[in-house]
This record gives sequence, structure tokens and C-alpha cells, in this order.
Amino acid sequence: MDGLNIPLNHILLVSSLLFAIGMLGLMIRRNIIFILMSLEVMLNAAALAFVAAGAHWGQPDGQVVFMLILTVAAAEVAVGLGLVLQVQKRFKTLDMDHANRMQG
Amino acid sequence: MSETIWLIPLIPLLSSVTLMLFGSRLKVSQIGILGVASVGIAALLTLLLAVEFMQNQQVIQLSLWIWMEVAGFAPGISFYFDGLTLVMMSVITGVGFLIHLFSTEFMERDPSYARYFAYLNMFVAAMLVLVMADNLLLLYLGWEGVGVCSYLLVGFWYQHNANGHAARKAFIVTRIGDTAMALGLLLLFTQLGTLDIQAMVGEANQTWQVGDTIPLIACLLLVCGAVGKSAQLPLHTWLPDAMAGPTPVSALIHAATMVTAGVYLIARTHGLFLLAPTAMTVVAVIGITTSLMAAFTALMQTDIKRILAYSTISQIGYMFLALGVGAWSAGIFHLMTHAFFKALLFLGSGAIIHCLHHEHNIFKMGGLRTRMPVTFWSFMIGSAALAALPMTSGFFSKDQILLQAYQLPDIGPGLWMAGLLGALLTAIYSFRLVFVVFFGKANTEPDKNTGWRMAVPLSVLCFLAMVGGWFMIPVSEVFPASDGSHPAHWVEYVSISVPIVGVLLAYFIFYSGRLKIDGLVNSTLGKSLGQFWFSGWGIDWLYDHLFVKPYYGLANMLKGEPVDAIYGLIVALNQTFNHWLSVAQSGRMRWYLASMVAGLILVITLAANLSVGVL
Amino acid sequence: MLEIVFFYIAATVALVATVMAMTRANAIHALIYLIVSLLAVAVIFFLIGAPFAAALEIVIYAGAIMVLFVFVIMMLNLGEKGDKQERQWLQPSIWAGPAVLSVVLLIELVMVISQTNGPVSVTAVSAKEVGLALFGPYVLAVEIASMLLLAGLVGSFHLGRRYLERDNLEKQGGQ
Amino acid sequence: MVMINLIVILLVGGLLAILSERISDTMPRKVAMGVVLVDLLYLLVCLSGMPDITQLQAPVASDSSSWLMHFKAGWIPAFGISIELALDGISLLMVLLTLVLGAIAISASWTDIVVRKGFFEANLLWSLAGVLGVFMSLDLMLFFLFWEVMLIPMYFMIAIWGHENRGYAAMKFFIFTQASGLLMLVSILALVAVNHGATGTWTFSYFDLLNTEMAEQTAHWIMLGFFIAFVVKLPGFPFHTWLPDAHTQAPTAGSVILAGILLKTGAYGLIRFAVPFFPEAALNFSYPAMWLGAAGVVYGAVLAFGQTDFKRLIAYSSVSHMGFVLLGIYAWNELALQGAVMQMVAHGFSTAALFMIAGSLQERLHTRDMREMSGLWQQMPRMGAVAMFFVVASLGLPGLGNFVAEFLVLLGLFQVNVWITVIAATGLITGAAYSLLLMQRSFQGEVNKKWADYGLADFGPREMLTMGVMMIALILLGIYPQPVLDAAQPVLQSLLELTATPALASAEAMQ
Repeated sequence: MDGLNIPLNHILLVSSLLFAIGMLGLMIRRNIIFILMSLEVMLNAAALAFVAAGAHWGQPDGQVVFMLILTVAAAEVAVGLGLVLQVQKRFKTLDMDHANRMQG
Repeated sequence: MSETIWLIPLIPLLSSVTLMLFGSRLKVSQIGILGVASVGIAALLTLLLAVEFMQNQQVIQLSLWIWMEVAGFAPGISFYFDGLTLVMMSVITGVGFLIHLFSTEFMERDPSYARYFAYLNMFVAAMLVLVMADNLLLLYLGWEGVGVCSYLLVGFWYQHNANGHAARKAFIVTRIGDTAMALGLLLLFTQLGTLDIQAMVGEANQTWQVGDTIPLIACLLLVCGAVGKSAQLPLHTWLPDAMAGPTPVSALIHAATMVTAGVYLIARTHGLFLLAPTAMTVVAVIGITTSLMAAFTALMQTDIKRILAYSTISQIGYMFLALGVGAWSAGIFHLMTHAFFKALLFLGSGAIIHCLHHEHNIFKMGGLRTRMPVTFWSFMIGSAALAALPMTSGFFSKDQILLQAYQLPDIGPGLWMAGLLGALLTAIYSFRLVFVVFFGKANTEPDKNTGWRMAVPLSVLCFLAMVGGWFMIPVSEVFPASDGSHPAHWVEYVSISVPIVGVLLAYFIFYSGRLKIDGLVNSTLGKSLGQFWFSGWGIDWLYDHLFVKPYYGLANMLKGEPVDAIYGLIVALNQTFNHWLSVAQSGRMRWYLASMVAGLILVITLAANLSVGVL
Repeated sequence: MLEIVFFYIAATVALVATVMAMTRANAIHALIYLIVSLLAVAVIFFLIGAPFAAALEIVIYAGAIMVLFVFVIMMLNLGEKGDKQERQWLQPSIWAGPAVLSVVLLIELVMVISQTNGPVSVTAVSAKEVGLALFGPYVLAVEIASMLLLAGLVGSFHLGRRYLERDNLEKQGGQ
Repeated sequence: MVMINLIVILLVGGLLAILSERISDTMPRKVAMGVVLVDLLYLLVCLSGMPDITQLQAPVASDSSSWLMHFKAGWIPAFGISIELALDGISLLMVLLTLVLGAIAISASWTDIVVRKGFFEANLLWSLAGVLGVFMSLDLMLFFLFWEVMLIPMYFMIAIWGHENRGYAAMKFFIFTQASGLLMLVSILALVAVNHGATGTWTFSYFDLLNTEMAEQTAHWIMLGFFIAFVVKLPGFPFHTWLPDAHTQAPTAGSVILAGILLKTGAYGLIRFAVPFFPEAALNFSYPAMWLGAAGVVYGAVLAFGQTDFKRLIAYSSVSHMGFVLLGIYAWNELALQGAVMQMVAHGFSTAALFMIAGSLQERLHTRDMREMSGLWQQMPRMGAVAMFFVVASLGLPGLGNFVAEFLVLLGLFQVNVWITVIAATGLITGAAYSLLLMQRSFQGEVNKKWADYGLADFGPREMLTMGVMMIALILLGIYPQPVLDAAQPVLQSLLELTATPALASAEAMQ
């Protein structure tokens, strides 16, 4: 292990930045498509942190969790996009602020 | 015979149950026969029993079964029979039979004929249980039983709200006394460990000294019960209203039998009262006060039945006086004679009411002497006995009471004088009734006359009211003997002459008109006093404002369930919180996200502070 | 040394691409920036010795999932009007507050991360090792993931089918 | 095994009732009636082989073999939870009462349920099964389970088949009972935990938990938890407010079960658990409890007097009557306890009958408002006579069951405290006031023209039969209560011995 390797905290920094950007996107966008994209960014940031941690100790566990995150993301997107279609059909808009009635 | 005394109350009871279950399917004549015959058989059995008792003077104690047995508390369904019981049973079955017979004609047209006889028979059964009970709890059963029957019969014509009101009043007012009496029972059992009257009295004499507090309290509680049932001050207000029932009912229940139950109770437990002289004085004072109050009130009434009702209250006051001064047998004797002549008077008034289209006001009657001779003579004899004119039954009994009262040290002469005043008033109001109703101008024509079923009981009762004073009641074994001394002769002469004076006064005022009292009556004082007496000394008004209205008010105030308000407060609190929290629940995604991030920041700050120690 | 340089380049690309993706008005443009970002992250994975993860990132994330997005955007057919609307929504007044929150969070994260140090290892963790771990100690997680996928499958099928049915109904109603 | 069968018959019977609705509309009620009668018969047959309960030795509460029946099987051994059922005199009385009143309740709802009959009868049977379980369980976890089992069907009965304001009433009932049930659960767990701390074993068994040693404060608080849980059910003042609403809104059968049986579970719980578990704490608490009881007697009576709703009046009269039970239990001597048990039985019949009359009136007049009644005797003399009987029973006429109960309670109470007795005794007067008012406003008084051409049907044979059963029961209880007293006596004796710790003995000596 020489000092020329990539420092862990830099990777984590990147991960944090990605996460923060994703979160910002989540908060400022009103379009459901963008909200879903932001979610993907955040998930990806988390995955990056895991993989980095796994790499830090040279263990496969980080990548295992990455795969789990991948499944979650896939399932979430599948259902989320299905919902997008429904919302568009029902409310004729993708604006979350308009589709805020809990029932119906 | 002695083993079958339980048949006596059972037969009327069975008849009553039969009438209740199958009354609607029986013919009127069958109902009448069943109702009358059952009491008749009971009366016959009582007669047989009396004959047997006269021969061997044997006290019968019969236990049918143990009612309940808990931790040493084991009252039985058991009967006790002695001279006192015999007197009471004779009155109940004998007078009861006559009144039943009278009722068959009086109630003939009533659609609820069967119900009437069912109640009346049940009353007889309950009353018999009351007097035959060996222990106070069984007595209490009879006591409440007659109360319920009285309630049912007073409110017999339930279609009129006033009757229902009177019935409820009768029940609830007596219930107040009954509850006190129940407390007395509790006290007696707790202290003495039994409610069997004989054993209890024996135990009491061993446990307590004369003048102790506990027997005083126990006796006063029993007196409360007696006062309620016997319509004495301060619980007498129900009796005049109870006249709403059919007149034979008034005769049986509210004159001859049930209202004297209080007298019976005190006489039966006299062994306790002898331990509490103060209680006896209280009884005497209650008796005489009630007697006078009721006599004044009777003077002013215009409703024939109310006059008789107040007269009953007054006469029972005499009995209480007798009990209070220790003239036990005189009290019971007066109870018996009173049963005869008051039943007679009530039945007579029933006959009048029956024949005069249910007219109750005596000033709308008049001149009935010639048109209803049987009734007239019954009333004459009954009133004479009530006024205690010499040689009538009432004379003997009342005379005994007054003489024994006189002999009491300290307050004796005072009681005697008050008693004389009462006797004077009694003579005046009873003959006022006779003169107003039977003499003078006829105001209402009778539309029918009495049939034999009314005439026979009246005649028999006439006979009894005349000669009842010569009967010897077999209670010498029951009560301690009086000392047998006699007061001075002038006392006796005065006692005899006072009622005669009263009758003469009534004659001059209400018949010949030689004594003008219009000026007196119409004066301001006379008017207000008359009004005061008429209203029964305003006691009803007082109770109404003191108890009844506040209770209604309380019930109305609480009706909405104030306790629920506490739980309502919890609900309101929850709703407030809900309101606050639901403001945050705006449904706007970005707001949720922002608050989530804020929360995240908070959590990380905390977590970092706590575990890592950074920040 | 080379790895470090590559890492910083990839990181920069990822960050810039993500920012671009978050701020585009046009959904397709945003999506393409997002794919770039994902690819850059895949490069980082590769650099820190996780080639299997990098492959999956490209195949599934950048490939499958993003294609889903593309399909849906095509179905929605947002067009020019949607872009205008998006631009209108991206006012500073709207994003200022959230931006502050995000920055605060970021600062916190950075401060926590700064406590850690040490490099990552360059020895690659092979796909075989990952597979052994997956079907060894993590077998339960695999089961759960499979169930999740099944649920996602059923859910999206259900939602999508109702979408189509409704469509058909409306068409019938229209006729 | 008999006890398990008793419960299972009812549970299965409920399912049969639901299924039988497919055969015909009138089938469920017949099935339900049949099931309850079979259950009752089964119990009686099984009892006939048993030793005479009145001759039975006093059951030692800590020795299960001295009980009439005892059954134990493992359930969750890890926590010491088992299926433990047992039957002694009091349980037997309550079980018999439950089954008899169950049959009566089914008869009461013979015609007035029109929708989802099968489900209704099923709920009724399930509730009965829960009640049986409550009366027989000796494992506290099982007890709690049955406690819930009996309440939930009752909630449905009120919420689905109730009257106009059923939603509110059902929710109130549910919240009160659930809150108290939770309190009970917490108390049970606390007791078990304390026992675990003392002995090191986890057990929910009644016998093991008796004589658990604990600090005075702990005992006090846990006892209070049990007390409130049971008193809400009883219901005692001031936790009674769910009852008038629930009773008023419940369908007739629901009211009958609720008043006749469910209230008794509270009293049973107090006698069986709340006092024996914490004899000293209960003794220390007996005065507040008795004052609550006396307050309930008076308060219930006054409120009953103010009501205009027929069922509401009866409901408040229940509050008043159950006050006597509370008094009887906390006077805790044999007389008063016998009175309390007696009151549980007698009140079961008298109030059930009054609710049934109320139900019949509602069915005929479509109102419960007494201001619109009056003079109904004219058209329905049989119903009037029956009502009169139960009204005088409920005001405590000697010769009927309620009197025996009230008198014994007062007698026992008098030995403990005179003034509470005096206050409770005023309940006799106020009881007469509201009872007679009920009679006056509905059956007596001027005949209301409104109903003249309604063609009101008097009680028919089915109703008279049902009422006759209850009347005979009350008369028997009134003039020969000894069998009931004998059945309860050994149990009460053993409970009294159990609680006669030195501290209590000295307290009694001070009396």
C-alpha cells in the first residue's frame, strides 16, 4: 500500500457530493421523471460509497451491497415509471404539486 | 291445623297467579268466585286456627325451608303464630273476605276485573306473610310485597296520569321508610346475629341495657319503616293521594290492613322498644302529633275519600300513641276495631260513589238518608264508632288508649289532653260528613242502589263495628301486662263526654245551622288557617320544594352525563394535536423532502455528537 | 499515479454531468447527462478494484434502467411545452432554500468523512469472490432481492396493464 | 377437554351459522339457537357425572386438582404460557348464566335482524365463546386473548346492526374496552415480570402468580391497573360512560349479552384476579373502591331518573346495580361477596329481560323515546305485565333475586362501613323512583292515540317463553337462592382464606 493510491475519503467526498446534488434535484424538481432521476443519482452515490468501503478493506461485501442497491433501483424504477404513466393519464400533468391528493 | 298454616297465605297467592296467567280466558263470574273463594277459604282456615288456639293457647312455629344461608345469616321461610298473629290474620282474612265480596259488585263493569282480583289476592297473601313471618327478613318480604300491591292497586286505573303519580308517590314515600327499616335490619343482625324475632328480642335483652344507644338507633330505624307504611308524620303524604285507587282497595289496604302494618311491626318488636324508652316517647309524640294534624286537615276536606284518608292517618296516630305509652294491647285492639269501622266507612263511601256516578265531593251529595238506607246506617254506625261514642267498638279501644296515656308519668296528661282534642275533632269531622252527605237537600240522584254483594259486607261490618268492642283479643301472652291501675273517675267521664260534645257541635253547625261559623270561616285568619289545614299543613308543598323538585333538577342537570365531559376533553385534546400535526401533512412532496432532509441533518448531527464526537 | 489522475478526471466528469442532469429542462438531455455520470462512476468502480461492479453499472444502470426512462419519456411525449414549463419551475426562489439545506448536509457529511483516512486497495475483488459472498453469507439478501424484483415486476405489470385498459376504455368511449 | 369443547362448539357454530345463511334466510338463527342449546346440554351432561358442587371441598386456589374441572396443555412454553382452563363454583355459575342468556339473546334477536343474519349470529356465538373463555381461563395470557375475543364481535354487533348513532357508540365502546384491555395487558406483563424477578421463571399461570412477593408500591400500581381494567368493564363510576351509548345503540341481542354477561366479566375479574393477587394492596384500596361503588349506585340511579330514552334508562340502572357488585367485592367478606355473585346472576336476568322488552318496543314503535309512548298496557297487556315484573325485580322487591343480592351486599358492607352502607341504601329509594318512572312513562299513563291504529302486537308464545324462563329464574333466585350460594360458597371461602394474610387479619381485628 503506497501513498499513491486513491484516498478513501476523496471517493467518499465524491459520493457525498453526488448525494447532495441528487437530493437537491429531488427537492427542486416538480416533474416526476426528474424526481426519479434524482433518486437514481442518490442511490448511485450510496452504491459508490459502499463499493469504496468494500475496496478499502479488499472485501467483496461492498459489491454485494452494490448489487442489492441495483435491484432496489431497478424495482423502484419499474414501479415508479409505471406510476408516472398512471399519473400522466389521470392528472394530465407530471407536476407532483398537482397530484397531491392522498385519495383517488 | 298447626302444620298447615302455610296454606293460608298460599291459597290467595295461587289464586292470584292463576288470575294473572289465565285471567283473560276466564268469565267474569269465574274470576269473582276464584278471587273471593280463595280469601274465603283462607278466612275459614283462620277461623279453624282461632278455635284451636282458643282451646290450647299454643304458639306455633313452623319453618318451611331456609331462605338463604350465608356465613351464619340464615333467615328461614318460617312462620310464627301467636295471639297477635291471630288478631292480624283474622282482620286480614275476615275483613279482606268482606271487601273482596264487596268488590265483585263494585268492579263488575271494569274491563280489568281479573287483574284487579289478581292484585287484591296477592295483597292478601303478602299481608299474611307479613304478619305470620317469624323473622324480620320474611316480614320485610311481606312488607315490600304489600307495598308493591298497594302501588299496583292505587295505580289500577293507569290511564290517568294522576293515578300513576299517586301510586308512585305511595311507593316511593313508603320506600324511604322501608330503606331506613332495612338499615335497622342490618344493624340488628350485625349486633345480634339473628333476625328471628323471638331469638333476637331474647338476645337483645341479654346484650343491652335499657337506655342504650344501639337499641335506640335500631328502634328509631324500625320506627322510620313503620312511619312510612302507616302514613305517620313525616311520611304520611302518600296516603291521601293513594285514594286514587278503587274504593274497596282503600278500604282494605289504606284503612284496614296495610297501613296498620307499622303498628304491627312495633307491637311485634316491643321487646326491643322496651329497651329504648326514648324511642317509645318518639313513637308517642309522632302518634299524637300526626293524629291532631290529620284531624284538623280532615275537618277541611271536601272529598269524601280524603276525609276518610286523613281520618285513618289520625286513628293510626292513636295507635302509635298507644304503642308509645306501652299500651300494646290497647293499640292492637284499636287496630282491630279501626279495621272494622274504617272498612265499613270506606265501603259505605264506595257504595255512595258507585251509586252517584263516581262523585267524590260531599257538598254535591246530600239527602241520601232515605234513598240509600243501608249505606246511611253503615255510615251512622261507622261514624259513631270512629267518633268513639259510648258502646261502639271505637269507644272501648280509644278509651283504653287515652286512659293509659294519662297514666304515663310526666308527659302523660299532656298526651291525654291532646288525645281528647283529637277525639273532639274526630267527632266533629265524622259527623260533619254524615250530616252533609245524608241529610239536607239532595244534590245528585243515585242511579242505582246497592246489590246484595255490597249490602252483606256492609251489614256484617256494621255488626262488627257495633260489637267489636266486646271482643277479647288473645294477646295477653304476647305483651307484658299493664299494672292494672286506673286513673281517677273524672278522667274517664271526661273521655266519654268529649266525643258527645263533638257530635253535638257538628249537629248544630252542619245540620240545624244554629251555630253560625261563617263569620269565623270567612275572616282573614279563618281563611288562611282553613287553607293551611286543607292543604294538609302544607307538607306536600314543602316536600315538593325540598326534595322532589331538587331531585328532578339534579336529574335534569346531570342528564347530559357530565363525566363524559372528561372523556370529551381527551377527545378534544387529541383533535387539537391532530390539527397541529395535519398542518405538516400538506401533501406536497417537496415539503416532505425538505423536512426529511432537515430531519436527516438533525439525526446526523446528533449521531455524530453522540458516537463519533465530531462536529 | 495514473489511477489517481484518472480518478479525479472521472470524478469531475461524474459531478459535472450530474449537475447538468439535474438542471436540464429537457428530459432526454438530462437523461443523457445522467448516463454520462453513471459511466463516470463505473470508471471509478473500475479504478478502485471493483471491475464486476463497474460492468454491472454499465450494463444495468446505464443500459437497462436508463433505457426504461427513455421509453417512458417517449411514451409521455412531453415535447417543447414541457421544456418551457420546466424552465419556469427552475427559478432561484424555488431552489435557494433546498440548496441551503443540501449544502448544510454536504458540509456535515464532509466533516464526518474527513475523519476517515487511508487509501483503497488496488487489488481487484473478482466476480468470483462476489459470487461466493452472494450465495454464501448473503443468500438471504439474495432471496429478499429476488422477492423485491418479483414485486417490482408484478407492480409494474399491474400499473401498466391498467394504463392500457383505461386507454382502451377511453377509446371505446370516444367512439 | 370438556371446557375446550364448550368453546370450540361455539366457535364452529359461528362458522356454521354463516354458512347456513346460504341454505335459507331463517337458518342462521336456528343454527345459533341449536348450537347454544347443544353447548348447554353438553355442559349439563358432563356435570351430571361430576361430584355435587355443593358437597365439594373448598377448592384450594393454589391446588388445581381440587377444582371441579382442570385442563392444562402447553402453548408457548418459552414464556410459560399454557392453555389452562379450570372450572369452579363461580365459573360454573357464570358459564351457565352465559349459555342461558346466550340462548335468550338469540331468541331476543329472532326477528329484528334483517341484514347479514349469518354473520350476526356468528358474532354473537363468538362473543359467547370469548366470554366462556374468560370465565374459565386460568392462564393470564389466555385470559387476555379471550378478553379480546369477546369484545371484537361485540364491536361488530354494535357497529353493523346498531341503531341510528351506532358508529359513535361502537367506537366509544371499542376505545374504552381496548384502552382498558391494554392496561390489563400491561398489568399482566408487569405482574409476570415481577414474578420472574422473584422466582426466576416465566409463568402466566394463575396458581403460580398467586402469592407473588412484591414491594407494596409495586403491588399497588399493578393492582390499580387490574382494577381500572376491570372496573371499566363492570362498569364502575367514573368509567361507565361508554355503557349508556353502547347499550342504547346495540341491537337487542347485543344489549342482552352486553348487560347480562359482558359486564359480569369485569366483576369476575375483580373477584378472581384483582383482589387475590394483591390482597394487601386491595385492602388498602378498598375504601376508595367502595366509595366509587357507592357513587356508582347513586349516580347511576339519578341519571337513570333523568333519561327519556327507554334503553338509556336501563343502561344507567345497570351502572347503579353494578355499583352494588363493586361494593360487595371490596367489602370482601362472605356475605358481601355472596351478594355480589348473586347480583351478577340476578342482574343478568332482570336487565336482559328489560333490554329485551326495550327491543320489542323498538321493533314495534320504531322509537325508544318514552315521551312518545304512554299507555301501552292497553294494547299490550302481556308485555306490560312482564315489564312490571322485571321493573319490580330491578327495584329490589323481596322474593326476587335482586333483593337477595342487594340485601346480602348491604349486610356484608354494613359490617365494614356503616356510612357507605347508608349511601348505598339510598339506591333502593332512587332505584324505585326510576324504575317506576320507566313503567309510568311507557306502559301506564294516558293512552297515546298515536299507537291506537298501529295494531301493536302483544308478546307472542316465543317471547313469553323466553320471558317465562327468566321470570322463573328470578323467582327461584329470590325465594331459594341456596343452590347459587352453595355453588359459590367454597370458592369464596378459599379466596377469603387466601387473602387472610396476617396484615389483613390484624386489620380485621381492628374493625
